[in-house]
Amino acid sequence: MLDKLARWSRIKSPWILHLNSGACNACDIEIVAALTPRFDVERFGILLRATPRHADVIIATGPVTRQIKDRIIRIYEQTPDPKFVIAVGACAMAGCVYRGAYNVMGGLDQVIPVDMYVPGCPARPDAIIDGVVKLLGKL
Amino acid sequence: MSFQIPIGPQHPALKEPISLRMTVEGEVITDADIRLGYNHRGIEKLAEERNWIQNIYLMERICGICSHSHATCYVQAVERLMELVPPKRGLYIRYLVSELERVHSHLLWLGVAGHEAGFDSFFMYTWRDREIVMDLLEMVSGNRVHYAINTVGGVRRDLDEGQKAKILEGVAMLRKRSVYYFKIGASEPSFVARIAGVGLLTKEQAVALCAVGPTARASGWDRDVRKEDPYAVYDELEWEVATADTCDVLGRVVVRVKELLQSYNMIEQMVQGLPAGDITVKAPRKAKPGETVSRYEAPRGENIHYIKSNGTEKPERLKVRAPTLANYAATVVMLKNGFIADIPLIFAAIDPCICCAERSVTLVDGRSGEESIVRTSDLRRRALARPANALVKGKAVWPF
Amino acid sequence: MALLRTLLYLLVYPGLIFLFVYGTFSEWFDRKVYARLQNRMGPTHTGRFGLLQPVADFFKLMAKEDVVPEAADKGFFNALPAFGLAVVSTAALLLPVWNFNLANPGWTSFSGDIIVILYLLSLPTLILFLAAWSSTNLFSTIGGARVLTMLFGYEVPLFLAVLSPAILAGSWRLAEIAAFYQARPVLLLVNVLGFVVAVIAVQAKLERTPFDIPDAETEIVGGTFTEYSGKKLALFRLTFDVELVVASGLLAAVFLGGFPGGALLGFVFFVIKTLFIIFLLSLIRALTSRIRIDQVVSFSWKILAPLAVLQLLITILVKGFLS
Amino acid sequence: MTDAELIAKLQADLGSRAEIASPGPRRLFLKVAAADIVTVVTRIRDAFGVVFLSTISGVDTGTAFELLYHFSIPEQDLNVRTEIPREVPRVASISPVIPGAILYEREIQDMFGIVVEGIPDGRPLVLPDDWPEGQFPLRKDWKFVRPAEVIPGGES
Repeated sequence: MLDKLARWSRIKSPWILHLNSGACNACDIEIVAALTPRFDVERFGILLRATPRHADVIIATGPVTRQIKDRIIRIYEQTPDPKFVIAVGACAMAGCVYRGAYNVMGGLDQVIPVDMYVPGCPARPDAIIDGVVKLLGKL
Repeated sequence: MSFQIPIGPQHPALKEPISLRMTVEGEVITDADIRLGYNHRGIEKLAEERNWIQNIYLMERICGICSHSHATCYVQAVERLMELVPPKRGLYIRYLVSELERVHSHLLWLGVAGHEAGFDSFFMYTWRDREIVMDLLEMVSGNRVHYAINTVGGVRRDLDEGQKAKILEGVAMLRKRSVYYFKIGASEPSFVARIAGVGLLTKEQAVALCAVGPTARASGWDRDVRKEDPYAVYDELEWEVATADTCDVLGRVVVRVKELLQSYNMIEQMVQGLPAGDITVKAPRKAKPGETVSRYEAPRGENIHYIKSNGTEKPERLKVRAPTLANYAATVVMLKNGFIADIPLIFAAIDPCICCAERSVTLVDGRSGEESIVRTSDLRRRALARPANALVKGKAVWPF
Repeated sequence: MALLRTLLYLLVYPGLIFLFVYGTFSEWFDRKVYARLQNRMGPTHTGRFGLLQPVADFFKLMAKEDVVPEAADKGFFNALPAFGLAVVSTAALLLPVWNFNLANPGWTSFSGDIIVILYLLSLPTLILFLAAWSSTNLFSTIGGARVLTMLFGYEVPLFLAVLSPAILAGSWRLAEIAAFYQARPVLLLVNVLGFVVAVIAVQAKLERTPFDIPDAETEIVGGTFTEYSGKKLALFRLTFDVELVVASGLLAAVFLGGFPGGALLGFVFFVIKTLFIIFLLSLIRALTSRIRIDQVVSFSWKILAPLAVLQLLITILVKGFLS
Repeated sequence: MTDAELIAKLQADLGSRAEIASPGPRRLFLKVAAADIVTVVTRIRDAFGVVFLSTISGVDTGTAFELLYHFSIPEQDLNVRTEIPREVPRVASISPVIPGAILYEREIQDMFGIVVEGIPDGRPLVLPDDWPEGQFPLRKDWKFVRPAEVIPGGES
């Protein structure tokens, strides 16, 4: 019963933390665009939170630069359980055009565990919402 | 009591990773330091390993907001190296997309400025209108963000009559709405109180610190590459450089609003005067040995690409200078003696595009204390140099 | 029987359960109004019209891991959220929500309860400051300092504004003040100025835009709540929801003539009047941008406080004229 | 001022210290010796009002490092070029003359390993903190070997 309630509330209220790990901004503006009137993710109870302590879902973009690697691990650890990670965009999946550059790790899954990948360069807001919804469907 | 607050590298006011370290006394900033490097990907090295066409797509991905700027600047340079003259129609479409991009970027910035000031309604309204221009861009280029419309020697997609009509319609709608919202934004006292007189940068400082774009123009310095170094179509259009003389964040808002209105005019002129003909010429695979400097007025300021070719399919050296980098020195000056509450506003006012600035570069470093993101060799020297850096609460756990 | 009745009052209506339910409802109402004013839909898919959204948020936070930072003062850090909720719930008991017998007051209605409720509403602010301070995060510390600075700004205008209707009514008991204005509704117009001042001050007390300075996310991340997670954050959010209800209930009781007409009609009046005030608060939130901390203080002392004093003068003049 | 006029004036002013070429409209390339760089920059700033430094590009030609100081004035782009031998990569700082130059000089230091002498604040900056000493990514003889990637959920 309690488990059911917890699962229901978790599906209905995913708070997200936006994390840029060295992306080119394109995915980031599309994530922000998803908050705005046309897409309005608050319909699904999704709120953008400022600190990892409040977040349930980390939405990360970018190919992960060497400099930010430690920060990402730290933010991941600061997020209380249960937490989920969505890698948005081709960079966060595998590095995209930056694959092979000396300063990138080439994908978010090289650093922290990832639950869901949203492809696209950049991923459209519709695709990002779809990604979050699919992730919640997994629960 | 002075202590230091870190802003970033992950901070809600900054959508991109950067670290600002502020020394504050109470609520007043006494010193500011910027540390980049979180977004350094090494694009200049990568560019040396790719051919001329592949590099267009790499250049687009320097930055998602001004992707067309970098691609256009690069393509201009390559065309000059290959001695190609793109057809007029192709150029018109290329710079039409440029101006549409400027509209999208400035609307985005206005929204972000509202958000930084806690005026979320303004943010929501400008971003709703931004969707109109995003739709136009998607219609013209087939993509919302990375347009991929440039190619060496012209553009890749043509415009038909229906699309032209839609662009005119969209621009008319945008102009009406922009004017209305800016009237509201300008008459909302709490918003104006937040941005007037904040982040002062005099004209002398702007010149000395090599500021560019709207930041320089808001200090009354009428520098615009489109006028100074008129490339392609800009000498055929009627427009003027937007400036303001208040030297503060309000002035930067005003400059951007004026530029929006100018861009609407330019878009209309370009659509109406679109010449007939081809949109592209065939480009060779190799460029002749040589070098060139290409300049382009991106939404954030002057964009410079220096390309050196050695006669092969790949560039010998590709150097990118994005406008944001040029504005950092000015930002540090603007931040001093401001309030904590003004940090995001001032920083946002240069419209920082960190991914642009950092395709290879970094500057002033700012971390200290127990968080060693500086090199250890450097730590000791800095510890000696600035003994006042100690934190008030040594045990503090930073969330970021 | 009396014991059962008291327990019922305490736990069900107008006590804890009602408060929590109504608190979450008012959060939903606030979010929905805010979203509609911004051209958005707001919560839609959680329950009917998204009504269950705050409930879902609450339960989700309750089910989450609870992180206590190592450097934090653990005792304070853990106790404060529950303490804050207790304080605002106590304040709620003093609201004249159900029908009071004026001649024979119960223990929740006494002469001077308006002062007590004002002080009880000040306590969450102090608790917030302590919570911020004990989490020893730099952003929280700055947030905490801002909380206190703001308290210094809005508290005096709020007190002056809320007390002037009481002076006109000649009573320090909420139920009596409400009854006074129910008998002479025209006199409510005398307090319009005070009402405006009080609404703005309450907006500041609840730390909502343009006064959301202590947790301004673009400046100092999560502000006071930066280190709070899980259950404690849930309790803090609930505290704010209840405080919203209590503060709007207080304004409704003092400025809008209370909740006449017995338990049922009184309840309807309570909902309508508090929702009206919450609507006003949401309107302010949507239409303004965040101001700076120095601007808050100067605004409070240069504009709000003189207006409140003016209200006091008007009240005294009217009172003299009436007698 | 047209390109030809500016070239003539510059040539008259700087004399044998600079070789001037103009490969395209509004683009001027000045070649000066590394030892003269500060003198020439000071001179063009004072006499021609060239205050705006766009950036400094470094090029590794294989035998030497080439530095290009891109200045812009309203009508032209002025690019001052200088060559530094690979064996002794040293150049004087122009930051005292042009304050905005400091960022670009730091970049040059990190990416090419060229020592900029007299730089007011020469902390190493471009690269991540765990970057090994003595590695300069934009040198042509520097090659990046990509480490093996982790396959999430897979072996290794």
